[in-house]
Amino acid sequence: MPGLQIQRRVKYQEELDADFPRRVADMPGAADLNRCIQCGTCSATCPVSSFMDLTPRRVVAMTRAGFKEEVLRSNTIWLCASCYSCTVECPKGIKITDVMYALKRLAIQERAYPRHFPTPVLAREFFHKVRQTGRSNEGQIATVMILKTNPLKLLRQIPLGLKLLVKGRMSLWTEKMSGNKRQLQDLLDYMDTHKELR
Amino acid sequence: MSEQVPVGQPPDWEPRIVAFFCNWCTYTASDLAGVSRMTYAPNTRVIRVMCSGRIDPQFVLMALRQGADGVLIGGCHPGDCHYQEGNYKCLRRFAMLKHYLAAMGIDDPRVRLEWIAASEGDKVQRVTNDMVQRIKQLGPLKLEPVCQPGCRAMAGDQPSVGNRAVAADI
Amino acid sequence: MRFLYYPGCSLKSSGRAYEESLLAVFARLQFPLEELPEWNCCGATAYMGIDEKKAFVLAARNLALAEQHGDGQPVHLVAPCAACYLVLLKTQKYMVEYKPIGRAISDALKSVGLKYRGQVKIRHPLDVLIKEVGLERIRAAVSRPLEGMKIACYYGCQVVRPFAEFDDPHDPMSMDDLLRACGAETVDWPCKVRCCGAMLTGTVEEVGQRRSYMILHEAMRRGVDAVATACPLCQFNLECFQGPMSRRYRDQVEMSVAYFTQIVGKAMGLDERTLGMHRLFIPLRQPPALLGTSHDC
Amino acid sequence: MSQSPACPRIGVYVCHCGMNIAKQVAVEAVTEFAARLPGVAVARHYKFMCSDPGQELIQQDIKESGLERVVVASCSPLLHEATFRKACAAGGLNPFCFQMANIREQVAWVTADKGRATSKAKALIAAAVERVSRAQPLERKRLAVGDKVVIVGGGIAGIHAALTIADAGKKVYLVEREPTIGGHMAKFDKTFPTLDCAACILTPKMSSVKNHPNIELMSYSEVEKVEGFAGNFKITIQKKPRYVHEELCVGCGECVDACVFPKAKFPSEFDEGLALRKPVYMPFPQATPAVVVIDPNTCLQLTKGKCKQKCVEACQRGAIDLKQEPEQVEVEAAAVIVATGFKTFDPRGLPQYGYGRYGNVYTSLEVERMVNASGPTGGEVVLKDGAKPRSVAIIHCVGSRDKKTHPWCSRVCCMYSLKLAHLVKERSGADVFSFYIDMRTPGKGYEEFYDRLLEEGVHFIRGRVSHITDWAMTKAEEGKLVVSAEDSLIGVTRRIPVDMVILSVGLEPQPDAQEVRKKFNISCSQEGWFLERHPKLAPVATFTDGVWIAGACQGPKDIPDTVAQAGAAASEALALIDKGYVEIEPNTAEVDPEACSGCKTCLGMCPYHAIRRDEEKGVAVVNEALCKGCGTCVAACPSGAISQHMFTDDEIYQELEGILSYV
Repeated sequence: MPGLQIQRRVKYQEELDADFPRRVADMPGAADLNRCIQCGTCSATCPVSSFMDLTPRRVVAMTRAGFKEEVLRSNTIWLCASCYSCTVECPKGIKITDVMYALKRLAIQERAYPRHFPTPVLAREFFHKVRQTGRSNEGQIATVMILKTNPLKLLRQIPLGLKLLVKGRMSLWTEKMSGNKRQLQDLLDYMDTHKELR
Repeated sequence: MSEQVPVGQPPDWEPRIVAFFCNWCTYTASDLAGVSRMTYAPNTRVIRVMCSGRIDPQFVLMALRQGADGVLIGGCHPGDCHYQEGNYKCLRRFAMLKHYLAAMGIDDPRVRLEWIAASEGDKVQRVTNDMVQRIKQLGPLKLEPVCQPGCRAMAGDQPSVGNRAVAADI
Repeated sequence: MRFLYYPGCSLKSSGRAYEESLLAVFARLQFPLEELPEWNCCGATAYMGIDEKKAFVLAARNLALAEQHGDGQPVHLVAPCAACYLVLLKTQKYMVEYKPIGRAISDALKSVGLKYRGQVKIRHPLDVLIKEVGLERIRAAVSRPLEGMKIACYYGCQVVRPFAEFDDPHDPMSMDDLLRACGAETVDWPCKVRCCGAMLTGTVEEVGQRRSYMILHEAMRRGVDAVATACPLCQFNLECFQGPMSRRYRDQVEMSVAYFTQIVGKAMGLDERTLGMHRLFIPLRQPPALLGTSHDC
Repeated sequence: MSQSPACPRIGVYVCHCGMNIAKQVAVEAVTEFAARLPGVAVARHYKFMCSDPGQELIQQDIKESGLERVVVASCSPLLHEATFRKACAAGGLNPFCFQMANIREQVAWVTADKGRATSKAKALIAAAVERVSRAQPLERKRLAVGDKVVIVGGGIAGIHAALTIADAGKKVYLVEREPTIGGHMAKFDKTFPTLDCAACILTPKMSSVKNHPNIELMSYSEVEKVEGFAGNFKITIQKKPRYVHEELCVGCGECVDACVFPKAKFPSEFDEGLALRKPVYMPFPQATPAVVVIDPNTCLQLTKGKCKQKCVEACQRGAIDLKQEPEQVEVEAAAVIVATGFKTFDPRGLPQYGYGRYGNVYTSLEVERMVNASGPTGGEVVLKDGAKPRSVAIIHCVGSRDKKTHPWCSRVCCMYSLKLAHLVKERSGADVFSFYIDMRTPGKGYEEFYDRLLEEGVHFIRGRVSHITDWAMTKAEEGKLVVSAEDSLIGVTRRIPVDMVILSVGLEPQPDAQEVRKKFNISCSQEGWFLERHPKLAPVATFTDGVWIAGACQGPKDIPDTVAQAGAAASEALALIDKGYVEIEPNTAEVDPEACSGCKTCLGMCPYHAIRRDEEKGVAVVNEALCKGCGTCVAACPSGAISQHMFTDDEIYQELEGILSYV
């Protein structure tokens, strides 16, 4: 008979990051984190919680307790589709969607996201495009994103892309913002050079 | 928002605010703030009256004359007066007083009327902090003060000018 | 009152039919929408993940530009895309609610000579149609009532929650009221505000597609002719993956998914091309009673 | 110490209040400061001034050091002013030669910085010292009180209070706005945790009320106006027309049978709309008084003015009078007990739970009627189609613990949900799933009841339900109501298909609580519950003397707590009556006839008509018995002729000077 699979599940207090909950709570919208009563409404209303390794309720509990590693490496924060159901339903008024955003940003800062995971790449591509043209181009961004994360998948998407092209729903060139593009770039540059604003 | 100290103001200056609170609503509310341990700026000093209707505009003038940098009046919400309508009387006098203060060049935020119900401990906290903040931005009220901290004679101190006579002139 | 129109990037590409039909319907109602000149991308959801303040600043630039058109009066900015609508509202709200954000945005705007005072009212077209135009005027403009047409109104996530105030976040009715005014029957179904999978369709395909599939499945079960949407991403997710979905879930999925503005336009007798009907992958299914009349307009 | 002979000798006592004050305020430094204030002869600090030794300290100093004025710096005067006034009096000093400085609630407890707390305490003490030097000895007036009590609300609280007072030999007017007394309790089948039959314990009390010689039951009536003050209230009560002469009706029901509506067709209020009634009806079989009532909104004669009036014909005693008009009655009362109860939360405010959309989603109160043997289904738990449910979900905290509805815990829902779980299981044999956030069973025998339910096999799921839907994902879910919640102890979202959902709705204030509180001049908490004078020490008293509150109008509570409060309120009212008098604070206004110009400005100021003009002398005169001591006339008098005892201009100016001159 094969041996039992056993795993040590104790968590020592010194393994936790006491500063983590404060860092999260300092971000906009995440301040009410500590009011959570663990009722689970967020998880129950979440359309994708069934795919999450940690339900949103557990993410809140673990964030509050300082389980930084586990939280930042969970797939939960990347599966959040920003549907805002949890935020609307939370009986304590916790803006859980904003908490998820805060955790996403921390995960990117700490490079704690899964390799080849498309969302951070998507966001970066999006940012470059907007800086260049003032607008985004879904088709191009999606193409680059797939190329960078899962090139094989691109082949499967070709029929869809062609169909969109034919229907005039995707263009190979990006419509550029008219007029003062410089102003927009200055604005974004200002945000980059004034890190204290972030 | 500038948080700089206005020119000519001592850096550690703290405004002194006299608060006239009615016994039934606002005084009770400030007790509630205490019971609920809601900390707030300690710049207000409360004088309890039975009803905001008792507050004679002269009390306010006298407080300013005596060295207060601001005066806060607290009464029951309209319709909630323990004495039916004392707060309405207060409101009428307050409106008149405001004109007078404006004519005297006293900045508007220095004298404030707030309706605070017995259950609104948090409002005492909010209003007090806000008022202290605003008056700090205005700086000290530069009426020639009759009373300043320590101006009154205490046993063992040098006797000071009899300010009571001056106060009575107003 | 001035009503400016903020298309957002999607309405210029995948959601082109939304723009075409929206402008046509508003023109027919003699309620012209002027496009906000020099607008830029709103910052959208994906951006918030990397740098929220930058996303806010992008949105705030649009608000500041719109405000300039008001000459001191409040300006209405109509944002049809759900994501744009949400980001603009969120920016407006958080600028006030979170002082550090408000300050950062103001400082950044100031650096390029802009200023935002909070004088823009951000509106969704559904809100404008119900509250400003009014159902009476809409009813009067209907020349070909959609009798016999059964529609499931799909509001999606970000139109009615969490910031919007024009409709109920759990059981919105504005689109239902609108389409009923056009003579259609709308069904009470439980998916009105359940998520379509949003960005996940592109990132974690199996999760995203399952969401869309479940919604379409329920729509088919309720026996509707079409699903009406108010968001370019919802429309894309629900319409463009029906083939892969059918294969993945071994269930033949076929359902018309059109913008509510296309359906309203139909009732007003506007022609197919004006409404961007040719851009749909699956033609708008119509009951036989209506088919006969669609040629002569 | 140089002291003018006019300046009275003052004693100052600074209280530590254990650590409550001493932790934040440097009491020694404050005492030292106080000792040097003008007129201060003695300054001490002590651990607990309100304790017996603390009070004795004051008494001793009055006697030994000849103190003429006393200042105690401690907590709020609203808490202990009476205590220290008594101590002064016991020491032989007039109790009004006393002043309190509030350095606990308004200093120690609200100031973060110790140094600044100490300074503020000094300023407040200086103010009290300056003010007390001008205090005048005063006498309290006594007024005789009556011996009747008005009780508003005929639920279990009002009923219990009424019987307690009536048994003590005092007259009670019990005012109830519904056609019958009994309140919410009358609707219940069983009570938790003992599963006593509610009717068995309540109906005898209801009939005692009806038959008690000292109780005048005024059902279908509402209080219109309250005048007067503790001991001497004058209360106007409006009797609504029930179109039936109460004294003639014997409740035989002939009129109900005779009504032109052949069948009952209007939702019965008592049965929460689950049963129907006619326009003329008896609310329920044990209704007290056992008298029918005619609903003016559905009676043909009363709405359309056209009906054969078969009911009038049918009544052999001629009790029906469709022309009855509202009637006003004025009664006198020494005390008032307000026991107006609560309302249950309307779950239409939470559309995600589908109440009103899905037929088999019920409120807990509806199910209370359903499980009641005399209820619309004879005690059977059935679905809309008449079938028995095979699975039932009970959802706790509907309209409770939720920022968007009511933030408070409604306190009774966990227990009544357990009770309903038991009854539903017993009556229908259904599987019961109970969704809770936290199971709150703090009460005698309550946790044991929870134990019992666990044993009975109810499925308890710790998780708040997010929504109820008919969106089926599996075959088993087809045609069912699907309840979604995260089973938070397992960490998995569960979807449970059930036939019936019971929403355990929370308790909220009555919709007209604001109007009612204004009538009785009492306060409300922010949520709308009536505010007690002190949450711990005066839980049934209000800020208006002579008015007490009892039961759920003060906040959610169960039957045992409600009855306990009703008993407390009754005994406090009895204490006032037995004492025989009330003492009036001597803070009344007085006109100086020399200074009064007779301008009559003050007359319009007084809401109590306590000032009249003596036409002969041409001056205003204050009637002390009517004056309530607000001081509005004082502030208005253009010639400064009116003063208010305890709050003279002199005293206030003095306090102002003290508050600003030292610190």
